[in-house]
Amino acid sequence: MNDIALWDSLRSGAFALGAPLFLVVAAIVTLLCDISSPTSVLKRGTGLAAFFGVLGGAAISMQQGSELAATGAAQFSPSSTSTSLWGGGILIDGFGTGINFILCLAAFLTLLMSGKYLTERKLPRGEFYALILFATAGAMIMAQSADLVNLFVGLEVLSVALYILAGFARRDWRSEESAVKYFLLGAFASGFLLYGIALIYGAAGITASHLKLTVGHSLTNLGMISELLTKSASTAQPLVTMPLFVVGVAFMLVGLGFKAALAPFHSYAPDVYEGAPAPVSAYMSAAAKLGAFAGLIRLLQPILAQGDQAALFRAAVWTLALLTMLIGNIMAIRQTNLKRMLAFSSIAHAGYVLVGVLAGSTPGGGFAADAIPFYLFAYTLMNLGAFAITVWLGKNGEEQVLISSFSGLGKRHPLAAGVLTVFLLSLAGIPPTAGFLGKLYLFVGAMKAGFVGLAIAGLLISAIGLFYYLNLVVKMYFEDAPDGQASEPVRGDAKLAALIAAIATIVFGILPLSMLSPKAEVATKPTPVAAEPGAAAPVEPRSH
Amino acid sequence: MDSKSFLLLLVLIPLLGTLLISLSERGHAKAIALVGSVVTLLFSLFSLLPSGSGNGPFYNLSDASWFPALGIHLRLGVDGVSAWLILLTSLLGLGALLCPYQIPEEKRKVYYGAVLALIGLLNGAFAALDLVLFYLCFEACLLPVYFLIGIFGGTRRRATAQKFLIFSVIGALGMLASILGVYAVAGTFDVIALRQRGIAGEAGALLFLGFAVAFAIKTPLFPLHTWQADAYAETPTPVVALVGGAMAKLGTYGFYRFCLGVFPEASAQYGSVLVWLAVAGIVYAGLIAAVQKDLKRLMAFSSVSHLGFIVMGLFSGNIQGVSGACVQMVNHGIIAGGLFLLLAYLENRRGTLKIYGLGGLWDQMPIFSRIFLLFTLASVALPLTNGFVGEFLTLLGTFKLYPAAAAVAVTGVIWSAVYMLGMYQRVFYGAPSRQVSSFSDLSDGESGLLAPLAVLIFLLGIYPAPLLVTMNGAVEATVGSTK
Amino acid sequence: MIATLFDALFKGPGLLFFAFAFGALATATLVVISKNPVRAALFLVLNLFCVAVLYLLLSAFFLAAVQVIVYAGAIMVLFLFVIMLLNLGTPEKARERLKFQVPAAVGAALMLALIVAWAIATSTPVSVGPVALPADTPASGDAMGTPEGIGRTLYNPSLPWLLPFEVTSILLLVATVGAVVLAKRSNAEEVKP
Amino acid sequence: MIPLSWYLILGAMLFFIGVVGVLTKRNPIVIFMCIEMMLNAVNLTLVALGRYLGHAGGQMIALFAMAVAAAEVAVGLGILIRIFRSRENINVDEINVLQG
Amino acid sequence: MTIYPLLWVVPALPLAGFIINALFGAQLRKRDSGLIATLAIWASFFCSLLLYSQVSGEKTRQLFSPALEWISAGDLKLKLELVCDPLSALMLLIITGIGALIHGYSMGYMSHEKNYSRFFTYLNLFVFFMLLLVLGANLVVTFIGWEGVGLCSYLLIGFYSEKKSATDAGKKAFIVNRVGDAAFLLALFGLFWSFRSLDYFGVDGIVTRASEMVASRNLGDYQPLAFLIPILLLVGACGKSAQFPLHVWLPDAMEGPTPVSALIHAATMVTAGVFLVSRLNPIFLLSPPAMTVVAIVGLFTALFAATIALAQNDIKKVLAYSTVSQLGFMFLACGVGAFSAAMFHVLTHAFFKALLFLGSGSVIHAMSGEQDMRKMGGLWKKLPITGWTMAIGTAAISGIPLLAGFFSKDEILLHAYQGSVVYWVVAFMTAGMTAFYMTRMMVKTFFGARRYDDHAASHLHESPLSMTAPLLILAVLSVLGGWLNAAPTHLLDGWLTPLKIEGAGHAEAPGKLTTILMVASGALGLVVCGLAFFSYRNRASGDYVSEETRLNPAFQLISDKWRVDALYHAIFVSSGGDFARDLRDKVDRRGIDGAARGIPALIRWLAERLKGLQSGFVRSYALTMLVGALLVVVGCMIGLAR
Repeated sequence: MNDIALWDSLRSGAFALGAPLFLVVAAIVTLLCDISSPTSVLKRGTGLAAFFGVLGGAAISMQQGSELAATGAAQFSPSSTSTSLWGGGILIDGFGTGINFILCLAAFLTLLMSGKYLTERKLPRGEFYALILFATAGAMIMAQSADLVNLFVGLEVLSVALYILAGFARRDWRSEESAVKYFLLGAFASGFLLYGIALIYGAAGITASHLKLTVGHSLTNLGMISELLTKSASTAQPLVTMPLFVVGVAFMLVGLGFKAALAPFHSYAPDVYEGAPAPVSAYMSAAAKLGAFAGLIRLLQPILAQGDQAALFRAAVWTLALLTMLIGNIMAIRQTNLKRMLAFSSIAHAGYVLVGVLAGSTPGGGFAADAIPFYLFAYTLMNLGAFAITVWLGKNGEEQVLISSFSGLGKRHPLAAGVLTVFLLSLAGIPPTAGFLGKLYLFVGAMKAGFVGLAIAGLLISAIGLFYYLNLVVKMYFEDAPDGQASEPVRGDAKLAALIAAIATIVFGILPLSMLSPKAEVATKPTPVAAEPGAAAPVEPRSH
Repeated sequence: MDSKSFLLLLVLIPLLGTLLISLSERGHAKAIALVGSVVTLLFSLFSLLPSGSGNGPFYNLSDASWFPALGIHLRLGVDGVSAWLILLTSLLGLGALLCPYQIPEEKRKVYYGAVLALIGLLNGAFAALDLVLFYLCFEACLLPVYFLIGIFGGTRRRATAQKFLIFSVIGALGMLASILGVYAVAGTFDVIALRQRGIAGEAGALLFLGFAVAFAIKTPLFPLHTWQADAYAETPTPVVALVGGAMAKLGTYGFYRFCLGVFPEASAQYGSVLVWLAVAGIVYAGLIAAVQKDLKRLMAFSSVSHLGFIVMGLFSGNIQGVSGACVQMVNHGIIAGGLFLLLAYLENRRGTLKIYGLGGLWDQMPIFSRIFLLFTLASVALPLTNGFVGEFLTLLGTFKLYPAAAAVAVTGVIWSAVYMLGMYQRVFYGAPSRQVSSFSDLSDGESGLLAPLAVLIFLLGIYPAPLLVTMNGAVEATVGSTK
Repeated sequence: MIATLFDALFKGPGLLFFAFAFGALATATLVVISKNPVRAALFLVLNLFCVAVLYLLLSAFFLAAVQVIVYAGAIMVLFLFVIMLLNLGTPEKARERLKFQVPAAVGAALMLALIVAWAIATSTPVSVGPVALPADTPASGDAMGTPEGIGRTLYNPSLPWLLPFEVTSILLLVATVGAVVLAKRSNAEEVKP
Repeated sequence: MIPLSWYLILGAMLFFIGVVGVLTKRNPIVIFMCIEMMLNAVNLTLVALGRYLGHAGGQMIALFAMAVAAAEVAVGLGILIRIFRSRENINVDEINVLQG
Repeated sequence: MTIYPLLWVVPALPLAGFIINALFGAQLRKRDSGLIATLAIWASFFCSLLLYSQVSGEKTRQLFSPALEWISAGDLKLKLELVCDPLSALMLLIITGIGALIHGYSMGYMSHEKNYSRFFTYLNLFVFFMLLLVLGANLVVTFIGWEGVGLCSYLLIGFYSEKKSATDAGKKAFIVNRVGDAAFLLALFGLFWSFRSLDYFGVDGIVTRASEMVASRNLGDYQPLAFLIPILLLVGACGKSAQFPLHVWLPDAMEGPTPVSALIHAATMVTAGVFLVSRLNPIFLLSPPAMTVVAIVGLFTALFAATIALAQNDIKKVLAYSTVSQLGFMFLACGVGAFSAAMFHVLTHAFFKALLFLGSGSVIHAMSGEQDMRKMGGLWKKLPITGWTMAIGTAAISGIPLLAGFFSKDEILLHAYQGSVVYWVVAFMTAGMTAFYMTRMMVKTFFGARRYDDHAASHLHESPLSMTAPLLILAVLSVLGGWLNAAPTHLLDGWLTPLKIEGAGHAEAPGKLTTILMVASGALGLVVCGLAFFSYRNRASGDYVSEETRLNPAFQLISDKWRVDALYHAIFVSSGGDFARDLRDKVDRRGIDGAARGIPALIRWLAERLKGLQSGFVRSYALTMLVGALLVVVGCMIGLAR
């Protein structure tokens, strides 16, 4: 390979990974600024660099997305990696850029809500910002990876950063406990994930040697696996039913399911979210899920494409989705701590997304696949927004987390109560909010892909959500405030974050002109809505 | 008038009014609400006039793509039935806003804003010709009522608000599931297209079920009615005029528009179940109404009973039954709305609506008593009042296919006499108690507010043709598809 | 059959495999059952050695070296250091509070192990042929495991391994930052009450 | 030649011994060591597979796994030091303020 | 078909009176308000006379009003349309004629009431609805009137709104009537779906087509409903006409002012049932078993009510049960196919029963509201006009020969005999009882010793002319009314010809039998009246029965109205109320609402159970994960094995 070719290859690779790369650079700059002397100008650049990084990442994601949309080259399929970036290990498609954008949004809101909070608690800002940026970059690599190895290392960057962030609060026993739990269980789950990758690697290799197939440089490349799955489908030992492969995928489900907080791998989430500083919990609940679901859908899509042979995987994911929705919703009911409640609620939402992932990975589920980014977008807004409220209303270095302390908030802080109500309604899926549209989108997709029962079950189970979301609304508006709780909240930046999220939640609920949807439309060109069999001819209402 | 803009105005004007109220000062809340409501009423009068583009029984159609990825449109239009319901909503909404009621100063904005929003959302639900748009309005309607209950209700307001919401949203989610299913099957949310296409077979039956449950809760249909009496009891009485008069019609209207319109086969097949549930409700609620101790609760059960006639008629499977039901939707709205406004007047004077302790109002408040008697008689479906037309037609229609059900339902005329006249006797006859003797009769303004409704009771009772004729096309198109 | 078994056991590296496989299993078990953390750490070092030898048998020379130097050497020393630092070296005394934890853990793990073993047994043919590699493969066969083979494979931009390598470097940077945040600040904290 | 499956089964056994260790030990450091053992077992599996398939991927992944393990150790030990620095108790079962 | 707009004028006049009084009654002077109402009815009466002359000719037997489109849905086309044929013309005359007299009477009777104009408002409204009822050209218009008179009856019975017993009675009347109305509606639906029309006449009319069926004996599709529909109609008629078992409201209805009792509960409204049966007589004739049921219900009610009347002490109650009993006679006549005889009795009954009620009203008016006959006696001298006219009325109802009641009752007995001897025997006995209790009432009120106190005596006076004039007119009618359909001419029968349908009636009775029966009933009336009069006249005390008799269970039974009211109260009011309360408390609140509340409770319970999974122990979480992994893997393996 000559130098020019090498340079081209690296350049296109860098372009493909533009967003994470930008974030990493920004993170390093942030760290450098931070270690400069407190009096220097550079010190002040700490936050600036971080925000610049996040916004730049978002801009790059958008730019990439619109470029893809313009060329129509966006393909949501790891198997058709036309450009072999990073040895085929990286994909650049509408889905990935979409997730990247949402990740930037999550990071942005997190940074916004944490500024004053960190200062108040005397926590190191520079490291915090840098770690958020690093974690975001890791999740972005997961979202863009077409190779299980990249998925794994991306996940580890994300996880390790989150372990640190969970224990970030000094002198806070809860934060430390949260970090220990997250770390021990996370590492345990990583073990399963890695073992799953190893088994898949072996199964793929064995199948390839049977088929006498010239393999690529990586056997864990999802395109490679997809090819092997297809080519072996009609042989005596199809890869998809090969026990080694099945166990491997199952272990990967455990590992990724842990990150996405799917039941029964969810147990850590409530404890960790409760103990970690609120901005971290907020970030975790969005970013870890975003990465994990991106990984899940990338992993499952080639497998579930195998039709009937993949029925067992479909059944497994189906069960996990149902269980997750149930456990998340049921357990949330008895919570008295808002962060903990939100943790269970985020578990429930993970269940809904998994319904979408299942549907989106199934052939003919393009619609659901498009719904996932939108849903995650809405979820990020409303969940981060709700966490931001706890930061906004907290004082003396604390967060306001006890549900009972929200009594009479409607009178004390009408704005905060109104904003939180928006988030809660959105989380409950009540119109006119982005949460409602997202749920609609997602479950339409599930139905279209044939998961009627699961979609109905999901909708009915989500009714349980009303109990706990609206319990809070009731507290805020229908109950009187406890005495002596009338100090004005001071954390203006968290307020700003909450307001931005709330406005976006409403706007995207009423005017869903998101950058995500037009692109999603392009991505689903092969399965347009109107081409559905049995669809009625579009009616021209003006014809009389 | 540009038809494209004008139905949307019926939704947007009240909602913008709400927004304005939330941003403006307390003192202006009522004025803004009244202006918004009056303008809405004026516009809603136009909804009866077929103008703009039409399609089948629908007219005043407008269409704008809203969420292209999902094929959701801002698709509005009315037929003979929904046009009347919009008019009814706007009328009762204005009535509720005008009705004098004790509202704490600091809660004015919430009150007027919520009522105005409710008007807009109800109008939206009645005018929506897109499933998602309908669902949006249908479910969003809950929120103003929820807050009105929770903020203005009595001691049991929290539990009641929760119960109201849980019932409604569970139903709504069932419907949402069905809406998604419809989209999966038919690939569109367009109601007109769906009506032309129809959804049959097992899928149709399942999807029908989802819709039916939602509407059964909303209506409410026995045995899913238990939220209603509580909710009415805790909602400010003038608002109950709007809620009981117009919002309850969302359920029956939903049956009419979606169950009958989109699932003709399932409606015919499972209609008997709904007919029998409705009939059971007529008798059951009639009996329970007779032993209520609170006037509002009594009226709530009376509503269950009366709405039973509507549901029964809708699923009777013939034109008489369905048009009777549609007529009754409007007529019951007028009667119930009037009765609740009357109760609000009484509550203003007395503070509570417990029956115990009342009596002798006949001589104490002659005008009030006379007007109340008129509405009571309309409620017991006396011929030449508007209450008769619908009940007669629904029973007549039902008798054809389900004579046994009609035979049971017809006892409803007995039960309504039992509870309404029993109530009337206890409240108005006898010697005035000491408490009662301080009550003043209705002021001119108060009786003036009821005058339009009272006139309508006679007018539509003696000459129901305006209703029947305008609804005829819509009903025939709906029943025609059932056959 | 028996001849194959015999060959496998005693010819070539067979004997070594068994010896060190047994060693690995035994030391692993000892890690789990020993009550003293220090001892457990030492057994883990032994375990890592055994596995390193198996790497050698598999011609993964570079990895074997890394295993010994980095893993057994650096990392395990770190472990021991922390154990000593925090004075965690005392044996576990506290009563098991979770009643069914041990039997459940052993049972579940055993079942999973059996299933995985079954999956391995049914999926892996007795002789696995090497896969057909693309033409530009930098190293193959035994050369793969040498430092040169590793280097040529790892640092090749057209191969998929460069990116994870770079990401790993970020990971290590994150870990460094983390260690600094976690450890350094905790000292400062002690100074301030 | 040793059959591939023997290596794989050895790896599986080591992995699940590690799992049992994670679940039964109460000293968090030891638990962490058991996790390392699990990763080590996976590495063995990877290397064996790579060798028998004549494919470089196995060793590559194992290499990354080691790096990841090292990073985890750095962070993990940091966290453990933080939480146990001031505490006599070294039982992981005591870390359960957060529950329910 | 003749269109005749005047038809609308007849009901419109009372309606106009109603509207004027309703809107301006409070402002009008008492006299004016009564006058307007009365004049409206008189005007209506003269219009009715005109109508009568129009339909009494040979050529035109039916006049139709212009129709107003009312309700149309599908093939249902309901019109507000009136028809006048001899049957309705007869009713018209009764209603407007007697109505006008009673309006005049009321002007005197109600002169002391504060709600004077309201009374006339109601009364006019009642006449309006009653006219609609009899003039309706289809069942629905009849039904409008039917319900409307029920409403007016409710309002008028409860006219003294502060009196609980009055409002109770009004409510009871309305509800019991509603039971009948429900049955009426069902019959109406059945007829509509059978005949696809609700008109009486015209080519597709119910009556027209049913008559054809009677003639051709071919029922076609209608066969399955042929029995049910007349029975339902009968139930409806029973409600309005107070026939057993729906008779309970009428005696209570005496709580209303006496003119109301005279007009509504004696002369007009209660005969609506008989009118309905007569109007729809082909429907009844199509089902002989139904006819039998009608006859038996009528017969039983006649006897049953007569027994009760024997033991009543309230003057109006006696008259009320008498009314029920006489209505029973009418139904008996209908049941044996003698519809014109029934209508004849309606006519004569209207004369003498209105007379009796008005007379009793005059007595009550004179006694300042006292209704208990035990506190009267010896009034003959004080109230001569009232006494004489009431005596004529009593004689008429008792069947004293040559008076109105004699002819009509005799005709019914004759037809009953032709139907079955049993009918005749029972009816004959009942006629005897009628004579007995009516005479008893007369004697207790007007003869014997004076039993009222001095306070009452001081107010005692003969009623003013406005009240006595109607009495005198009605007395004349009670005397002469019978000749309208007396034996040789049978004017009324001839006039009501459409009520006789070919092949359905009985063979003309042999002259000898007619004579024998006539003599028998005449003799019965004379003998019983004489016996009662002479045995009671000289009793000094107010008690006409001995203490012994009073304690006799049989006597107590009839005095307690056979305890039917008590039974109904126990079943429908007490047990029904308990049932409804149980339904409210146990089924609705605990059952259905409980189930609705149960779901959240269940979820909460589940959450509490699942709490154990969230123990906070790292190792438990790890175990959960491991078990989860195991389940996923095992699940996959099971999937593989399949």
